[in-house]
Amino acid sequence: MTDGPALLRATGISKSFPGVRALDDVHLDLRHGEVLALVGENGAGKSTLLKLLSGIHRPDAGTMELDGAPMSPAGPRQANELGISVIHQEFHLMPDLTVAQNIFIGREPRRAGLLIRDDELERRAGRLFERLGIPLDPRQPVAHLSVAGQQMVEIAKALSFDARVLIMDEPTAALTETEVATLFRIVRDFVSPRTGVIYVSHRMDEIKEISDRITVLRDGRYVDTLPTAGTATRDVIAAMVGRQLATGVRPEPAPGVADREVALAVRGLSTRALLKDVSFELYRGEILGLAGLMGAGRTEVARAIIGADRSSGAVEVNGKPVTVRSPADAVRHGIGYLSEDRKRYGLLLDQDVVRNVMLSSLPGMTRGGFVRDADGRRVAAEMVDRLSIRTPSVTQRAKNLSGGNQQKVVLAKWLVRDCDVLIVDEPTRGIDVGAKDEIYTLLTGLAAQGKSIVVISSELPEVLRLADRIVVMCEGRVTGTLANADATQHHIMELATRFGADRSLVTTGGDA
Amino acid sequence: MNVTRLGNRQQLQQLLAFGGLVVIFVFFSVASPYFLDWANVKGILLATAVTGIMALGATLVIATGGIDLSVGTGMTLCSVMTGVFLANLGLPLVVGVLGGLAIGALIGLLNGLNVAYLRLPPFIATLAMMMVAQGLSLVISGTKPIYFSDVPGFGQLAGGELVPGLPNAVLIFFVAAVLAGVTLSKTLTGRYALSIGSNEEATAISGVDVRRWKVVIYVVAGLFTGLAGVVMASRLNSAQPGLGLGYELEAIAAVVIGGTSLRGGKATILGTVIGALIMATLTNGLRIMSIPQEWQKVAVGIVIVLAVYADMLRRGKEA
Amino acid sequence: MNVTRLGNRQQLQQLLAFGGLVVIFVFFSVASPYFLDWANVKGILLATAVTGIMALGATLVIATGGIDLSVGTGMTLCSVMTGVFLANLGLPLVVGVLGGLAIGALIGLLNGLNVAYLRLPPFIATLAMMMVAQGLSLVISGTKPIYFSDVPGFGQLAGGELVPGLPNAVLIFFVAAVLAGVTLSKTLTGRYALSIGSNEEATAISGVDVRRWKVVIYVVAGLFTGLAGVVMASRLNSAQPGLGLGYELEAIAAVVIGGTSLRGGKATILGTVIGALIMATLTNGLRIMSIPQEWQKVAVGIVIVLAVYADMLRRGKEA
Amino acid sequence: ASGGSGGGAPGTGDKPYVALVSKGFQHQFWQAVKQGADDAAAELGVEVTFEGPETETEVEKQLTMLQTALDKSPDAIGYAALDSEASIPMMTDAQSRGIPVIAFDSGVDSDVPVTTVSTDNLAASAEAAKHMAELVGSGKIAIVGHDQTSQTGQQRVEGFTAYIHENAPDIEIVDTQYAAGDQLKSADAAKAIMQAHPDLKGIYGTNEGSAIGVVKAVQESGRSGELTVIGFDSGKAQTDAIRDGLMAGAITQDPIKMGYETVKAAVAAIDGEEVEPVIDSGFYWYDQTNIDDEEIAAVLYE
Ligand SMILES: Nc1ncnc2c1ncn2[C@@H]1O[C@H](COP(=O)(O)OP(=O)(O)OP(=O)(O)O)[C@@H](O)[C@H]1O
Ligand SMILES: Nc1ncnc2c1ncn2[C@@H]1O[C@H](COP(=O)(O)OP(=O)(O)OP(=O)(O)O)[C@@H](O)[C@H]1O
Ligand SMILES: [Mg+2]
Ligand SMILES: [Mg+2]
Repeated sequence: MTDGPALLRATGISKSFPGVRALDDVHLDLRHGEVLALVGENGAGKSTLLKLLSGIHRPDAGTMELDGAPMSPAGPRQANELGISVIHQEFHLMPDLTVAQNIFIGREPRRAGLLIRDDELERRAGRLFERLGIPLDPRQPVAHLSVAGQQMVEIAKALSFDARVLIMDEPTAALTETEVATLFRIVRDFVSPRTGVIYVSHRMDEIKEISDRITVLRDGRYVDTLPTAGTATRDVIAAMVGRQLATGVRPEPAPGVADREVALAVRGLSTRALLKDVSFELYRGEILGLAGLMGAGRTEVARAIIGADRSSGAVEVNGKPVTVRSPADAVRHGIGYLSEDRKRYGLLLDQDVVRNVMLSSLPGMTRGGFVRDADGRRVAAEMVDRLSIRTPSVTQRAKNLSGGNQQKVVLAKWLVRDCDVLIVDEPTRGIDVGAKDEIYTLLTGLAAQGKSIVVISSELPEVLRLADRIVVMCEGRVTGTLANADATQHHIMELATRFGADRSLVTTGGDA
Repeated sequence: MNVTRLGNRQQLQQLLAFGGLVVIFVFFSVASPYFLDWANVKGILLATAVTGIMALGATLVIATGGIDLSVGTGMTLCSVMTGVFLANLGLPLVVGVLGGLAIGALIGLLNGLNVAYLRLPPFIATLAMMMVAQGLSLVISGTKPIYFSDVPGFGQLAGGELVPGLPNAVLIFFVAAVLAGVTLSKTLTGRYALSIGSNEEATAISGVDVRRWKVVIYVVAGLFTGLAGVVMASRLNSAQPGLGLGYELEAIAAVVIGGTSLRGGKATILGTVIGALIMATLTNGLRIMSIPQEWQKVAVGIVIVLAVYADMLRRGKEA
Repeated sequence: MNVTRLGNRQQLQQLLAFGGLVVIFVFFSVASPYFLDWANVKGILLATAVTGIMALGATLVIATGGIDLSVGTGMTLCSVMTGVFLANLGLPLVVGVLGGLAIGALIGLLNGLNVAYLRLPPFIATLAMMMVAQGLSLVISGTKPIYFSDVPGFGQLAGGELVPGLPNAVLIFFVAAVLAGVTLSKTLTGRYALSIGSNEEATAISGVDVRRWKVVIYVVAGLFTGLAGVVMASRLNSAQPGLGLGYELEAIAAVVIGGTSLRGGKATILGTVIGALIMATLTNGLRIMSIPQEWQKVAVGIVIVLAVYADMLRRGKEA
Repeated sequence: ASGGSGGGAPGTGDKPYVALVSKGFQHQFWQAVKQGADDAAAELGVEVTFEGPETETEVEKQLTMLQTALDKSPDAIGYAALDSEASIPMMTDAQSRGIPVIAFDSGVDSDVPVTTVSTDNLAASAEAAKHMAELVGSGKIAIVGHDQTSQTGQQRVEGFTAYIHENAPDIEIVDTQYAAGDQLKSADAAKAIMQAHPDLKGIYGTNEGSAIGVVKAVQESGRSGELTVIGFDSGKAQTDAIRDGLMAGAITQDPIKMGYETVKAAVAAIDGEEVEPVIDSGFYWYDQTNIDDEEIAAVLYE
């Protein structure tokens, strides 16, 4: 530990929102040259703390210091000027502008103080990407990027400032391992004796790898700060959730999967953009993993199956061919899809938890044509309970929930709908370790009840933890199918890089 | 904040928007001894009825994040067609009235198909319909008013008083408002309208047949247009083919003043009713005070800004 | 898709939108021997000029996701004030014209302040301004036209032909379009307009002073309103206080037909110019063909649907 | 005026083509003008088109219509200027193209038109005032106008007020409100006026829509018979109101004659004949007593 003031220090911080005490007397100090991990369950107050540090919210009580000098940023711009750069959990991007325009918004180089030099803007962005090793096209409109691509833009934007403090709120939630590796390289390059990083994540292995110390929050209160080296992961988790958890379980080999009925069969699915002849079968009561690198086309497979994007090929449900032209058709045939992009495809941000949870199941909740709101409230309350969604009430707007709790709301919507086939795309994105386990138990339980589930996940341990069989994709093709017993991370990666041609982060968000 | 559930909070809100109306009422009552007279209040209510009914339908469309510019001339086309059914073809009263409503539904259907299936921006689809309806009204009527003098009972539809002292037109407006309110907050049509307005893509991925429901929503809105047309025709005892342009702006203004967001996702029928009343009360009060026409415009403009701003202050940042 | 950078793809797009205009042109040329006459084409361009200039400003506002209903009557107020400056007060020509523009900027300033600082919905803020401007035009002019007969050279401003054969009004429109295009795609004003329209919150979080820039954007839009007012006054050689209502809808229609999204974030000045030309050409062509007036409306409505739909088909799913 | 320049009607035979640009289109008054024009066209064997802007404030729209009409190279043009000053350049243009112009409804401040077929709106509204004064005697009256800025709209109010001021000192005009000639809005406006002035004795509506609105207001307020209503123009609703005693009477112009005479003068001009410089299409007072007279019935339109 170096002498002198900490790089960044917050003491006695409290912050309340209507009905919620998000932070209560929290403190945190970031030393020069370190990566400080900030962990806690969903809704523990991590993002709120970071928003205070970056001037988006003002604390109700408490003080903040930068290099010993008191600071109270009046807004994001001022925080930037102070040398604090933030990657927020929720993206703050302008979809209609290009990548370069997004990164340099507010700092446009101009000719004669008037005319924007877009060529220079693009050059600068290009140089930045080169330095960071990010494969992005500066001229691409952000609307065309996948969630991962957008995350990379946010990362590049944060690093484009000459920052001393880099704050990252779950930057890897949307990334696969290759991109995570890139990010870690960037973080290590960034850290110097005059800088520091605050890193929020629910992925314990990452925290282990990148951080020097770990600050734990629970229920908006400060719990402890632990040195990473010499602290076991389970102890961190115990500090977070206040009890011990078992991790690393793998499913029992499902007995005689091959004898079961096929719940969903996909044959020769192709799209103009990416997919080529994708075929696989999903058995009743099975959890099928869909693995692959970012841009492998897993999301595209799901969207094609539910009719969100146009495709050729055949889909059979319970052995009968079905025509699915829209997600409404899919749901009618008992296929539900939880999108990886909860903000765009998942939530009604302006509406409350009840409305969100009811959205897929409304017709079933009517009597004589009238919606029975009492039922909706009851069901929503049940879900809040079952998934331990942290919210002051079921009439809280989705917008005001923490990221992980928003994700749970989307999941709740599909649980209520009770589809026979459920395709979940990054189901635990942004969900804390404790809750993750609960969700795994829940999914396994559903499968045991005879539901059939496709899990798309960029976290290989998650796939291995859940899936009976794993379909691996690369560049829009299926490169192999593995039984869980035969699957290792190494084996999957091998299949996932079968073609190894260069990839880009470009994704057309489908039927946008 | 979700302004569609009649939770406590929201009731308070609308009570306060209602409060704004009351302030205007009190002001004019003090300013003019003639204002707070039942005859005059009745006049205000009557003046609200037709635009108000149009605004009800427009609220549903605006809830989806759309807009309906065709309500004004669409209403005209409906009254002209009611005239054709009743005065020209001599069909029975009920058939003629239902026919007028059906024409409204048809206008809504076309709007809905254009918006949902051709994916035209609602502004364009309904602007086109606004012109087509205007043209057709003139063509069909031969640019002449159609009179209902020979249709017994038709004038009573809006002019009679089932509830003594309250003209039927006003009664119809209130009943229509209740129907619209129930539609918005208690039926799938309304719920999906709000969901689509809130996040269309998420609604679609959730398995809602967004296109079909959009059509339904526009058709329902069209029914209100049709009703407005019938009430208008009955009140004037004639179908005036040249009328209608400009009513759409008034209707949309009532909706927005009432607190419904043009971005969609938030809508309130009670707000729309209050918005329509505020507009009619302002005009009436200024006239009663014999403010010259040109200054009336200025005053209405300023009061609208003040009323909406006060309403927003009250609701805080959530608005 | 970002339609503001003039990339290859986009040039193609606008070429095609232009193609739509050409189809209409060719159709009418075949249908009527009088259509493709320079005098008539000049008439079309003249008819486009005033609405077109208003639409340029409206494009900027719509790029932010806002709307400007005050362009029509605002334009009137600007021409009335130009009349006051030049005909009543006898100020020098340049001062009067700049004064007219300044009034436009002032209207924009008030709109901008109401939208940005009072956080009024743009629809409400500009609706109120539409009424206030209309009322003030009547008040200031004493409800009578102000004639410029005694202001030498004023009529030449729009009516003269600096470029022989091309009325200045048209020239001014084209120059204004170039300025608007540069503003939209090359200046901070335009960039932030698109950014705000794309995601206002993110723009603010990125450190852009959204409120200040909104004011700037509305002021710039107001300048175009002012210019439209001056051109209108010059063209009529009089300031007509009763004019203006309804122009806002035409201007907005031109913007939307041109492909600018009412949701904001996407805007194209070339599209707006083409949109305005399509509207004027349609009206002219149908008149030249002596289509009865009532049918003209129907035809314009249908052609707008077809044109926009064709344009969307062409642009594919990205529209 | 060149007769044989071969303009011809667009699309059809070689009949001479007369383009009429009026001040309005949807109002029954203009439709009656159109009817008169069509009658003349059928009778005299010419092709006629008839167009007008939506409201009588749209000066620029009208100029564009006139421009387009000129571009069609008609053999003659009939023009009812919304603002005569603003149309001077266009008049010059017509002259230079050798297209004779017939002004109708109101004059054009220019020597281009070969003749003007018009009603004297000032005189006509003074006539309305005269009857109002006779019927009311003394007390308060009000006006519901249809348009505040157009020449016609202003003259219909000015002629009326001027007469009252000069000839009926016991009558006070307490309010003048405008409602765009929209029946419904006129009714609302009239009601507000009646409300503000309970002792009101008469209301004058300056065009068809305004007059019907006033009748509606009186009816809905249950004060039929208590107020003297005077209207302008005709139309079935108005003639019915007069027959039923809801309206004391109204001024009617002779729009059919106006349209007819305009086309007739145009044909004469095309043929190079001499035309009178002013053709008065006249106006009439009609009430229960004379509504069925042949002379009156002929000028009333439904
Ligand atoms: N704007 C807001 N209005 C109301 N409540 C809010 C708001 N922002 C956050 N909260 C509440 O504050 C609490 C802390 O939220 P925060 O986003 O800081 O959690 P988090 O630790 O980042 O969780 P996660 O891991 O799920 O992202 C939550 O209960 C959340 O619902
Ligand atoms: N080589 C490539 N060239 C162009 N586009 C590609 C390429 N690879 C992927 N894409 C784009 O990426 C998209 C596939 O991403 P998708 O989201 O379906 O994959 P994923 O495996 O689910 O990955 P993610 O982790 O991003 O969700 C396609 O829409 C395609 O446009
Ligand atoms: Mg968070
Ligand atoms: Mg994916």
